[in-house]
Amino acid sequence: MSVPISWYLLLAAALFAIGAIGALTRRNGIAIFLSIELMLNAANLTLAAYSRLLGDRAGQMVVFFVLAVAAAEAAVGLALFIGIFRLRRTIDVNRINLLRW
Amino acid sequence: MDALSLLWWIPALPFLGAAVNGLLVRNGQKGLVTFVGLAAPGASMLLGLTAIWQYATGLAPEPLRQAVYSWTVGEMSIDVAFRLDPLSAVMTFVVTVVGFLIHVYSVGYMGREEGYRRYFSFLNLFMGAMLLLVLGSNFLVMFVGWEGVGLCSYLLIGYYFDQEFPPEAGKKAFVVNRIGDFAFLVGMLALFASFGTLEFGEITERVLAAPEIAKAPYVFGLSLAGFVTLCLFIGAMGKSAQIPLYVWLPDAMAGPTPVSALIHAATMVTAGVYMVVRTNVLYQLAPEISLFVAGIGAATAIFAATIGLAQNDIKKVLAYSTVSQLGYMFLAAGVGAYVAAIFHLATHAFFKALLFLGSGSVIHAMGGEQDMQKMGGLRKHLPLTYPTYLIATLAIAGIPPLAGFFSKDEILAGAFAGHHHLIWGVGILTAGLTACYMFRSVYLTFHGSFRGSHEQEHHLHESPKVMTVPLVLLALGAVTAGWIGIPTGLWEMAGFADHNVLHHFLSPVIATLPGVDTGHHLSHSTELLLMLVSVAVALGGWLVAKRLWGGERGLAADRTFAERLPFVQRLLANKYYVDELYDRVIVRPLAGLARGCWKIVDTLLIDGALHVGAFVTELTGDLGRFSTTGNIRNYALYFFAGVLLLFWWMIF
Amino acid sequence: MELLAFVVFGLAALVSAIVVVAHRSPIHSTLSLVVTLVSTAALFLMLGSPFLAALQVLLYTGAILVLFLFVIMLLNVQRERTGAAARSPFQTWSALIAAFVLAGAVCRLLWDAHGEAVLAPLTEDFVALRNTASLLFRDYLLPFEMVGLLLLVAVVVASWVARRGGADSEEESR
Amino acid sequence: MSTSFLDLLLGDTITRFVFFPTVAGLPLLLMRRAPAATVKIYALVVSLVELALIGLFVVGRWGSTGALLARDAVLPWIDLAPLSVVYEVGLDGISLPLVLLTGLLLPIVLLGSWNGIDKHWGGYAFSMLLLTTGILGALVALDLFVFYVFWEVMLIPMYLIIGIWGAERRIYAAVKFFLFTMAGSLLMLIGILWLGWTYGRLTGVWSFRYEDLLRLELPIDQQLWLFGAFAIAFAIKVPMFPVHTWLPDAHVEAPTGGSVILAGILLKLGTYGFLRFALPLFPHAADRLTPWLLALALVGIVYGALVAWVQVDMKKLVAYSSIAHLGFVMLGIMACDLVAWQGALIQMVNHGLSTGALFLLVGMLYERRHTKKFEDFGGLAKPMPWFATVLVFSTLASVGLPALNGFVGEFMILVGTFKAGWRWFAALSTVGVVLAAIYLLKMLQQTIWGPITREENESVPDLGLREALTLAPLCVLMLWIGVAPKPFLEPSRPALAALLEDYRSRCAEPAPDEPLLAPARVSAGSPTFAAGVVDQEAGR
Amino acid sequence: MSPETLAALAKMGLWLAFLINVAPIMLWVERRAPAFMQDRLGPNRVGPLGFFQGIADAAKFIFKEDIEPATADRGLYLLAPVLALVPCLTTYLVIPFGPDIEVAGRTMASVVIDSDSGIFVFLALASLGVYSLVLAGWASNNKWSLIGAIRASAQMISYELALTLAVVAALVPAGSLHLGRVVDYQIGERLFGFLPAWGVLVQPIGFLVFLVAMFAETNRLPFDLPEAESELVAGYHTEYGSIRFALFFMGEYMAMAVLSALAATLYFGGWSLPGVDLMQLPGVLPALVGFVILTVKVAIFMFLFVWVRWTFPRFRYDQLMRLGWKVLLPLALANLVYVAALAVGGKL
Repeated sequence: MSVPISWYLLLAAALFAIGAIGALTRRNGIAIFLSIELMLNAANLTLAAYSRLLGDRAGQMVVFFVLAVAAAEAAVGLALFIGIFRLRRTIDVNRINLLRW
Repeated sequence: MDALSLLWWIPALPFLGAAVNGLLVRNGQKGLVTFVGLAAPGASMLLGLTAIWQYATGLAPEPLRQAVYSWTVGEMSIDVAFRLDPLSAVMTFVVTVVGFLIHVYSVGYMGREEGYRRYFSFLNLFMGAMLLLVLGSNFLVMFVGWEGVGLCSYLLIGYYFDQEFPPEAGKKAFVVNRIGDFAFLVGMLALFASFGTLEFGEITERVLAAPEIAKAPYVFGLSLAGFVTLCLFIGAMGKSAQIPLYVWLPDAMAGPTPVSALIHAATMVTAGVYMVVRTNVLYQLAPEISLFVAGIGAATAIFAATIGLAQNDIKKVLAYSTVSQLGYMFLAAGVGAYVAAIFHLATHAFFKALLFLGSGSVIHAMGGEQDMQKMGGLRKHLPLTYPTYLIATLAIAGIPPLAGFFSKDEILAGAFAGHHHLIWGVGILTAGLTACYMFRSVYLTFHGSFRGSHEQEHHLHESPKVMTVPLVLLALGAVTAGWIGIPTGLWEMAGFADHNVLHHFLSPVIATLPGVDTGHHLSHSTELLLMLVSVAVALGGWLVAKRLWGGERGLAADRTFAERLPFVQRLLANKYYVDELYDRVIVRPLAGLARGCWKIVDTLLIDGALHVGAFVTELTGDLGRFSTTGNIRNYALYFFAGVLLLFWWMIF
Repeated sequence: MELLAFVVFGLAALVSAIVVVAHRSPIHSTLSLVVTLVSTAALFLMLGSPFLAALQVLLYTGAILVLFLFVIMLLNVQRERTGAAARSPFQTWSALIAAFVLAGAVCRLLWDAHGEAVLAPLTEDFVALRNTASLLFRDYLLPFEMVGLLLLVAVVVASWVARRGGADSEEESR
Repeated sequence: MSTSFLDLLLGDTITRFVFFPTVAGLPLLLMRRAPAATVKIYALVVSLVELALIGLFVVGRWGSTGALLARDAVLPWIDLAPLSVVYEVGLDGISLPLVLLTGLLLPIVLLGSWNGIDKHWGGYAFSMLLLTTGILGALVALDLFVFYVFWEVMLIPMYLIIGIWGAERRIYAAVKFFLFTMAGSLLMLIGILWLGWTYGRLTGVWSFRYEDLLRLELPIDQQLWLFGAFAIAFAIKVPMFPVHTWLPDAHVEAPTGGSVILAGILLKLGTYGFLRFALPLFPHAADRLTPWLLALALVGIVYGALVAWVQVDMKKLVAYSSIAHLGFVMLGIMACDLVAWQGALIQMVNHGLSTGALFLLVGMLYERRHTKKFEDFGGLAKPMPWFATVLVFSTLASVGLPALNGFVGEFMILVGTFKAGWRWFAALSTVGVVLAAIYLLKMLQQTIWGPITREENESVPDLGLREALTLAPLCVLMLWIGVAPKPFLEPSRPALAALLEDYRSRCAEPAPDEPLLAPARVSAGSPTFAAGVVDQEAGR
Repeated sequence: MSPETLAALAKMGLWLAFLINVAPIMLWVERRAPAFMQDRLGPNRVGPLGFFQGIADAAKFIFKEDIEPATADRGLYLLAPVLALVPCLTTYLVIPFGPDIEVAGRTMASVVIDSDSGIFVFLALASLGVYSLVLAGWASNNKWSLIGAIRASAQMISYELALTLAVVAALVPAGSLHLGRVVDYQIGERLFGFLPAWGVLVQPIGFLVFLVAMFAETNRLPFDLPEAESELVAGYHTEYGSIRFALFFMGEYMAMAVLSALAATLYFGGWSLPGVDLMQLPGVLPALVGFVILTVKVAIFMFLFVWVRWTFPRFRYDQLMRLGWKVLLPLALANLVYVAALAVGGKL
């Protein structure tokens, strides 16, 4: 039995919302990062699903690029966390408010 | 030698001398300095005398105008031009002769000064500027000279710049003069705007051709002539130290004494008189202003004379005497006796210069002491200075047949003839006062016994030749200068042809306007009576002085006066507190206003508004700053909220 | 069969996603994310994109998340503290509400748009790796190269930012 | 054959001397390790070459044509239909004196900064050279867009000069300067764009060319707004009364060279702007607002003088005196009389010379004593006779003593103003003459006269050879202009006369209700750049 | 069950039978070979030449007491050894072991997953191998373990790049991600007309990079930093014992075997031998013979592993990283460029 396309999309939306909640509520920088990855992933899923629905592989291409960008982002982001950790001995975002007014 | 085509060299030579001394010669080369410093005005004097001779003997067209070059272009085309006519000839004569003599005197007087070179440079510069003033063919050149002499006055008053007071006095002189200059400038503007030219000749011609233009109402209910003459007279007030702008002149005595003689007695201060006479055609068209001039002159004359009575500084006495005499000249010009004004100017130049140089000699002998209270009995020590000083005193007091008598008498006659009896009265009173305070100075200085320290007494000595020779020459002038203007009445009464040389010589420059009453027609008997009255008053003044200060009396009269009328004495000694008045009424409020402008308008209002603006900006930023919690999660929330809004907007 | 697979992987993805967000230990979160990603990879496979599926596992789980783990262990990140001071109820609740609103709105929209629509069967053409490859290296060559450049830059930047010692970091630490 | 910018840059053109300083100054930025003397000499040589370039260019064309001296070939710059901006520069009698003054002051400023600037000399010199390009460009621009660009180019180097090489509160002063000027120039930019747009609406093609925009006949309300925008921009630069407060701060904090250029030339751009742009472009508005601007000028004269009087800082005194002097210039410009305009133009130059000299002297004193406060001076004429001489000389020129340059300008301005019917303004502004004497003599009084009150002042060294060389040309010019101003007045007369004639004739006609495009008038369409003058092609 | 499923199960069975035995055999080899090298006996009591020593050890592992550290993260602690087996028990699925064969009238590939993205899948699954190490190290809550885990993750990610790039280069001549095609290419082509077009001959540099990266990926000496006994006791598996340790042990050897199989496939003609045409054989024989050939090649690699282990000393950590990033990666890239140039130039 085939699965309706909207199920994929709804699943993606749910994942996105979960990711969003995580990104907004977690204090651990890396956890926030993970949540963002989750959101990206949800978006990827949506793209793949529409790609499938429309029979157009352009969506897959976008997913590919999202993955690549995610890799870059992870590299830079984690490097930043290492740097911040060296500086502040924590990556709790509540306590690395370096740009606080 | 055709001196007339070399006219412009007359002012140029002293300028050259000033430049050479100022820029090329070094401090140590005293001989060279002396040579240049004397050669320049000397050559200028020779040139000037030659030119005057050639002019007076009719070798030149009259009046002579020599344009050197064009100063500006276009609508306002003004030439740098010189003019030789009777008036400027008289002035040139006075300036060059008296000036040269004072230069010579200075060699002795200033011989040991450190700033010898500077002094001569400035003095030459002054000569140049003064000659520019008197020889200028238009108001612009005259104004250049006018300001130039002001500058030299400033520099020379402040010659002893390393002391506190002299530069201060120089500044005061310059600033007060500037106040007058401002009016002068406005007058010039009005003239130029109305006539399109600043040439004396052209203006006179046009006014004579169409007096109604000058009489037309201009501003403040004044006619054009009225406005212009008022402005010019205010200028003259500044330069010639008339009430209310006379305050700088007594202070100007801070300069070296020859400077006082040359600038603040003989020449520069008379520039105002010269200008009034120069523009007599306009004054004649503005009788109300003329009367004003006469009134100011009379008031200044008596006012200064009263102050002079109570001064103890010998130079101060002479300074107030100068103010007083200048008042006399304006009195003359105001009542229409222009020739008398110039006459008095010329004679005054000689005897006042002589007085100053004499006092300089005294000061020289006293080692710099100027206080008459410390002098006395000097005639023994200064055998040449005393007689010359006495001659000058007699001259200024109006004792015939010395110079002052004739000129002063002509002024008083003019006032009386113009039915200005009150002014005549003031004049005659002033004459008495003049004789009184001048003889007071003579008695206090030369008579009685010496009141100074022993050291001073020990050093008392007559001045060197280089100083005394000019004194003698000037004394000669003080005696004889009046003879060129022996009144027509006297000649006639004596049955001679009218040999009032000056009168005839100057008459071309005194405009005769139709409908303006210039009739100074006194009967010979009245004239004689007036003469006798004035001589009597002068002698009276002398006698009073002799009674009070003569012989060994010394300062007793002053002390008595101070005890009897302490208030009046203080008032006179403090010059009626005018300086203090000006300070309180004008200077301080103005400074307060300035400070207010700075601190309140600039700093508080304008910058304050600016800073308020900046503060509001900063405050906004400060408030907005709190949104940057530095907490990434908050930013994420804002971001997310934004996404939601965007989402909302896109969908609905 | 497909439905079963979807339910299995979808549920796995959801549950693990919740664990990612909810678990206090970053290690567990990361590992849960591995599960989510692998499940998603499976869903990619079902959506006819083995390429993406493989890439997802290779890149995400094989590289990125290992990097995460590496960093977590390197920094020895502990469980989040739970103290009153650390809590920010406003942030939490508004996040929750916003997320739910968003999810609800999106779900509603998607459902309205597609409903029970069923997909056309997969074609060989769509799945073929060769076609994907030609698309990537022909039509999307420029973006591909740009991404390559981006990664290079990212590597350089990352190594610069995380390097030990430098003059700048000393400055910052002051 | 079309001319390229490079052709202009290399040929015997205006463009060459406009851009030469910046191009030649670029190596200065690279000479960071070079010995200081090398850098200084190089910069000085560049400035002298620049002076020679300007001189040769002007001498080659002196009097050859009536109103216009030269104009470079017009180059298209931004060509995005319907927008069209051209690069067009020309030199005429109005800009000529200021161009020459700029060329003259540049080497003087560099020489005057020889020891006073103790850090990044190369950068300082480059800023000066870049500033020169901006100034010259703004002076010769014949396209309003180009003008605006150069106008802004002036801003940044000056900002840096104050902000980097200034005194203690330099940042405050630099920011104040920047904000004031920027605020004004943005208004002007809007005005320029509006003009270009209006022109585009009437013809279909936007244009910012001066000649084109002069043909615009705008309704009075638009004119008032636009004139306001331009006038505020220029008034800030001048600076006129209520917007002047940046100037004292900028001057006090700026290094000597910065002050000299700022007072000497930068301020003149404001008055130049009035004369060149604000009045000819919006004659009716200018005519209507004349009394107000005259009043502001008058207030500036008196106010600047009064405030200068009570200053305790020598440099601030000179700065406030600038406000008063520029007030005279504004008075002359707004009087709209040929004599007044000539006077205003020569007064701009005069002020550049005398105030430039004063700032240099203050700077020299500051180098020796590290203070500018009056209370620290007094009696300096004794140890420094030459310094005192030059100071007195410059001060007198500034006071407006006849036979020195200041008088010429003031007198002509006053005569023109009086003649044009603004008697009261002229009469009252002479108060400024009196006050000038008061505050400037106060300055002399407190610095060089009187007894020496501080021990340090006993042995202050007198002017050195370099300093004398810096001041000598200024003094010579001050005297020359004062004694014989005619050669300095002559070149600008035809240009000013044409401008005035055009202005008057346009004022005589009522303003239209709708924007109109007047036909290009032979003499009036571009008053100063009269037809019949052949473009000076890039020399090839 | 469908025939496809049956066939797949059969093929997986074949592989599993091989892989299960790798560990005990290697246990023996790892003892006998060094003993031989060091001129001593080694284990020789259990069975002929001590051959059953491996089985004995296995039994010992199974029956030993299962110890858990009290502070361990229990779930992960238990999960880690299991994960160790996941990559090696999945990656073999895409390695071909013989030519296509005909069974019951159907053509069947001698590979479990006959996919276009074969190597892709291999790499994807192999990349998961690091998790077991990392989790083991973390979950043990022991600093030696943790450091080992950190080292493992960094090391494996670093060398995965070089490995992948070498693999990509190796795929270029065949122009396919399907490993079967790669083998086909090596059989079908000849270099200079007589040499088999084995990868090792076409791109020796690539092979070298692959070989080194393979050692690093499997944490074998000289790259066994994660378990460096002289520094970290036993690295990530310090806290593991009995069957759990055995699982790590097995996983390591299986990974070695699978990677060796991949190396053989990419660079040494896979299941083929030059001059031997397996297609001549009937039935399923080509696949079986091919499997044997592959096994032999794997065995040679395995011996190489042992050989190297006892020959080279351990790298220092910074040397390891430098080697990976500054030597291998550029080499791999250069190799890729070189191969790509060959391909573009039509020389392949």
